[in-house]
Amino acid sequence: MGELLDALLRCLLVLGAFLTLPLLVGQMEHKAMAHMQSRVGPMAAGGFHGWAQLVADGIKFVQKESITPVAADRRVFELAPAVALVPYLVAMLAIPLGPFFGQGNLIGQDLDLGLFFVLAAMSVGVLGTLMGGLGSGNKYSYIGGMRVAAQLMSYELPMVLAAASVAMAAGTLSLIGIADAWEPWWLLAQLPGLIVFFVAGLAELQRPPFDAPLADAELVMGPLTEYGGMRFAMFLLAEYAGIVVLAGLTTVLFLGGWAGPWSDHLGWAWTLLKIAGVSFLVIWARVAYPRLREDQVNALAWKVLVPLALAQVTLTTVLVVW
Amino acid sequence: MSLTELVFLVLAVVAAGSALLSMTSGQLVHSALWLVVTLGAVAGCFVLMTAEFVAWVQVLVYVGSVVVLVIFALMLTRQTSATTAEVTGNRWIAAALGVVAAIGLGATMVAGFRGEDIEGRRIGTAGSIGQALFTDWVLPFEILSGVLLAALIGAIVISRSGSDR
Amino acid sequence: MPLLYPLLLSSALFGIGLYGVLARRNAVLMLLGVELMLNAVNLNLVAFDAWFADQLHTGQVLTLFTIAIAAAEIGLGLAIVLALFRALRTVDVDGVGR
Amino acid sequence: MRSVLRSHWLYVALTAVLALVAAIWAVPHLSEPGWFAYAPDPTGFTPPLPTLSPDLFLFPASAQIVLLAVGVGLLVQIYSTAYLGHHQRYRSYAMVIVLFLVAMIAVVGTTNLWVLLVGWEVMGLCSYLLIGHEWETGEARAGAAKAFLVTRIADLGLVLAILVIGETYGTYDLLGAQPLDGEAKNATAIGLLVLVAVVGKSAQFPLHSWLPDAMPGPTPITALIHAATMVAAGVYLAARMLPFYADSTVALTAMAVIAGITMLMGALFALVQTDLKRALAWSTVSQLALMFAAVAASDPEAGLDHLVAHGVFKALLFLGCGCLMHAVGTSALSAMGGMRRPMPVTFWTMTIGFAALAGIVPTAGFFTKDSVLHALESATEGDGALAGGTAWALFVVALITSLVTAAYATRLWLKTLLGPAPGGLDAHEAPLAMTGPLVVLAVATFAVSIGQPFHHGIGVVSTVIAAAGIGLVLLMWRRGSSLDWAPAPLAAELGLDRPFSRWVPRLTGDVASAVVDLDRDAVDVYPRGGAAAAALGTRGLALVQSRNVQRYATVLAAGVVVLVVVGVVVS
Repeated sequence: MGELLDALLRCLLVLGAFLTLPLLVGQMEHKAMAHMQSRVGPMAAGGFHGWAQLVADGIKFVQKESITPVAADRRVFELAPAVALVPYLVAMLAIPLGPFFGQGNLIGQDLDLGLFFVLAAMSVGVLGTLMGGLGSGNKYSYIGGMRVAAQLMSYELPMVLAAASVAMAAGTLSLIGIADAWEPWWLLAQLPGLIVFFVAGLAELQRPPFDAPLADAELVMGPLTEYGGMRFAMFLLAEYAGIVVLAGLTTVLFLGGWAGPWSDHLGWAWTLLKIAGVSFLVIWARVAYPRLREDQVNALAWKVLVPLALAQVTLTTVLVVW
Repeated sequence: MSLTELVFLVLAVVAAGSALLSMTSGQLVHSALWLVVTLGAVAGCFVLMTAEFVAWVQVLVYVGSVVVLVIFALMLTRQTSATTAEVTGNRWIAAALGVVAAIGLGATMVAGFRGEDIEGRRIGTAGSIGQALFTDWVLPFEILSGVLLAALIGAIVISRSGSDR
Repeated sequence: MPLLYPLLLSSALFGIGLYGVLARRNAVLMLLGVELMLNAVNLNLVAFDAWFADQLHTGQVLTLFTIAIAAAEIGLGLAIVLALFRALRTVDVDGVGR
Repeated sequence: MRSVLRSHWLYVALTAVLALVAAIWAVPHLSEPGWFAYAPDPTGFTPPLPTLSPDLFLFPASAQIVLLAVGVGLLVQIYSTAYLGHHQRYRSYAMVIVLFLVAMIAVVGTTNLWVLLVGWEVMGLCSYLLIGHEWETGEARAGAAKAFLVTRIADLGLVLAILVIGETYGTYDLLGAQPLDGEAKNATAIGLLVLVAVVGKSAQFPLHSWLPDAMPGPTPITALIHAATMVAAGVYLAARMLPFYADSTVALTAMAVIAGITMLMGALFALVQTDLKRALAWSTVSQLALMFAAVAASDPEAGLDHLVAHGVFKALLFLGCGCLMHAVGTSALSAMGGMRRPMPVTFWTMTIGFAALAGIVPTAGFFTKDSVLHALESATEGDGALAGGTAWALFVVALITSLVTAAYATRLWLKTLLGPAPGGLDAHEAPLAMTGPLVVLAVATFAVSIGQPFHHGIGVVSTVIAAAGIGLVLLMWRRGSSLDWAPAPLAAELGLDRPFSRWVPRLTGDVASAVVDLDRDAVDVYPRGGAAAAALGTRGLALVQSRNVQRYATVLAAGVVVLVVVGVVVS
């Protein structure tokens, strides 16, 4: 009975994190972007610096009518947001937050193959955007969908390779194991892997500057063109959840997770802090860099990231064997 | 009937049904998406059969790469005139052959392995699989890398020769 | 769990995949049929691996090999299909013959 | 170099060299004793296979013939420079004459039967080429083809004769195959085959009709080939081969019958012709038959003597005819007459020629015909292979032929050289290159008679007969007859040409169309059926080869299923 309760509690906790963390990231994006662009951003909703802006947005989305275009492939169209969202929820299950006041590791489910699990879940998640592009019955969406597919195929490889490098160094695929095995000098040894992983993750999430598939100026949001209301909100949520998952993975794999002072008790806080920092980097990248052209996207993947990742794997191999 | 068996049967029905839908669906994209369901269900079966590592590899490679690749190919080769049927004229022969093959194989299996049970004594973890892979199976592994390289070069050559024209 | 369950599922998948390979007009769908058949084989391998519980994990390792080869096969196959499409503007298998 | 090649005299010189060599070789043999006077070498090596070594051997008679051939050939070559020098294909014409002479020498001089056959065939080829020299006219083409085809029948006889001789005597050498002590073997077979050969070559009944039809050839060629040499080669062969079949009554009787029929028929046809060349051609046929009569009477020497004499005066007549044609432009009798004044040389030489043809003392024609008649008269005693009755009949026919010969010779003489000249005719003498040979031949007509035997009784009889013939015609001429009599059957040459001109072509055509039909409807069934079967099979295979991968895969899968089922059932 205690076990079942434990599992239920963990699930609830993950669900709570899933519902709150992306909102926090979204709010941070609003405010950070605004200040970077010398404006104040949302101020009205909720009073203090517009803290309830995203809640208000959510209420607005819920109120909106969900429209399905006539030309759309109805089932695919309607299923796409869920396919985009759910895998990140599942992925979050396996991402550890670290020791919680000496009460053991705060994690949904510790898996022997945690890294694989998360990567697999993320790779399923991108299918959602693809389905949106295919099912909308809109040529902008179609082109956007094709760009998504090309981008996913290109960036999956360097991302997995970079993750594999860390797994090799740690000698395990368990995320907790990797974070435990982390040592500070990995920051230097795994730096190329860190960069590759982060950049490839950005591309997988189609975050700027890799948002050529969405490209609101030319493709009118690409696969998301026809979506409105709650379904669009789910896509948005999936995007921010994706940022959280990416930031969490980056933290656990490359930044030592809960490594820090008093980590036995405050490990979870360290992890959250690092996740916030990485998320801020993601937002910063959006503001700082212009959108890459489609050919630049693929060139970056195949000509820079893949060789870099392979070099990282080689280096790690040498280090591990030595 | 244990919980594992029940889940397995459900997954099996899902896998077979979605496979059938995938192969008979009139819309190409639906076929690919039904295939995703089939592959996912098969991955679930793998998990139930103590092959966790294989399961996640299946999801990662098939769902993450192969299906995306297939969908990409489908999008690239979308035909403007959809006048032709999606199945050929010999569909009934094909169906008969498929049924015969399935029944024949099934009958063979039933004849040969009735009453056997999977006990799940050895879990296929990353460690055990890796141990096997890089000790006893290292030579096939290396050969496979050669095969993959050949396939990679072949795919590049075929694509290039097409685009040069 | 009875060994027959995965084996029968594998038979069914193989039959369905065979039908797809033989009956689908679109070359990409033919490749999907092949993938389905390969998956049937994988299912068998994994099932027998679990049944034998042998030290080498023969079935699971072979399954990994199969998956790798399947990925190579689909990559090459799609390259051919795309070349075909570029040349003939069709991926109908029986349209190619005409 | 081109101008030299173009020069007519180059070919004359070539022929002269050939003639000189032949003469140096042949003249010493003239005085050698005997006819076939040689001893076969019993130890002689006989090769198992036919050889083509030209073992040359001459005896007096063949030496005569060689000299006749090269002499007439040289004269014809000279004559042709004027007569045909303008012709654009003169070069090939002249070279063919040279080739012909070489072949003739080969036939006469060799003892190897296969070399003889080759020479014989080459002569036939030359004859074909020269008859068809004016191949622009259909007449020449038809005549050439006819001559070629008819003489091929004869050649078949010769080939078979050679094979029979080779099989019988174990050698293909004339000397080695000479029957010893008169023990001739297979005499009748050899004799009849040789008869076939010479009948075709020498235009005897029933293969006679090609010779008159060969007249479209250039007149000098007619003189050379179709009067003096080639057709004479048939007589020569018959005489040369006589030892092989001298014992065969059948062969000799057949030859006698053919000779009898031919000589009278040829003379009668010659009597009614309205064309000088054609008349002379029939005359040749008749005279050749006379020579065969001598051979049949087992006196080949007389036949060959007459051959030489006839060669000389008939060449003279034909060349003279050429001069007349040169003057009048045609060989029709109606266009000629009154030639004495405008063409004196031609007139006098041709008169000598006609006299020789009619058999008047002292021309060579008289003496040699005298010898032939003597031989026939001797044969009537019946001590040879020829039966006495047959010899009698032949003798009588020969006498009648003499009468008719004298008559037609006179007629031709009167019609062509005397009589009124047709209006508008501006005849003039031929150039020296043409009249020269005439004079030489006219002299030779007398010269050949030197040393010829003379038989009193027969000589008187034949002179009387000839005089009767001449007188008869002269009488009618005096009475104002135009001498143009032509009973219908004779004018139509008894329709003897019909088998060749009508039946054979029609039969050949019918057979050919039958063969074509057979080939198309019966033989072609197999290839066509094969093709249809292959097409059917191909179509079936094409169904399988649908270029549809899935159909292949389906067949493959079905095959696997069948194999598995069979395997299960069997096991």
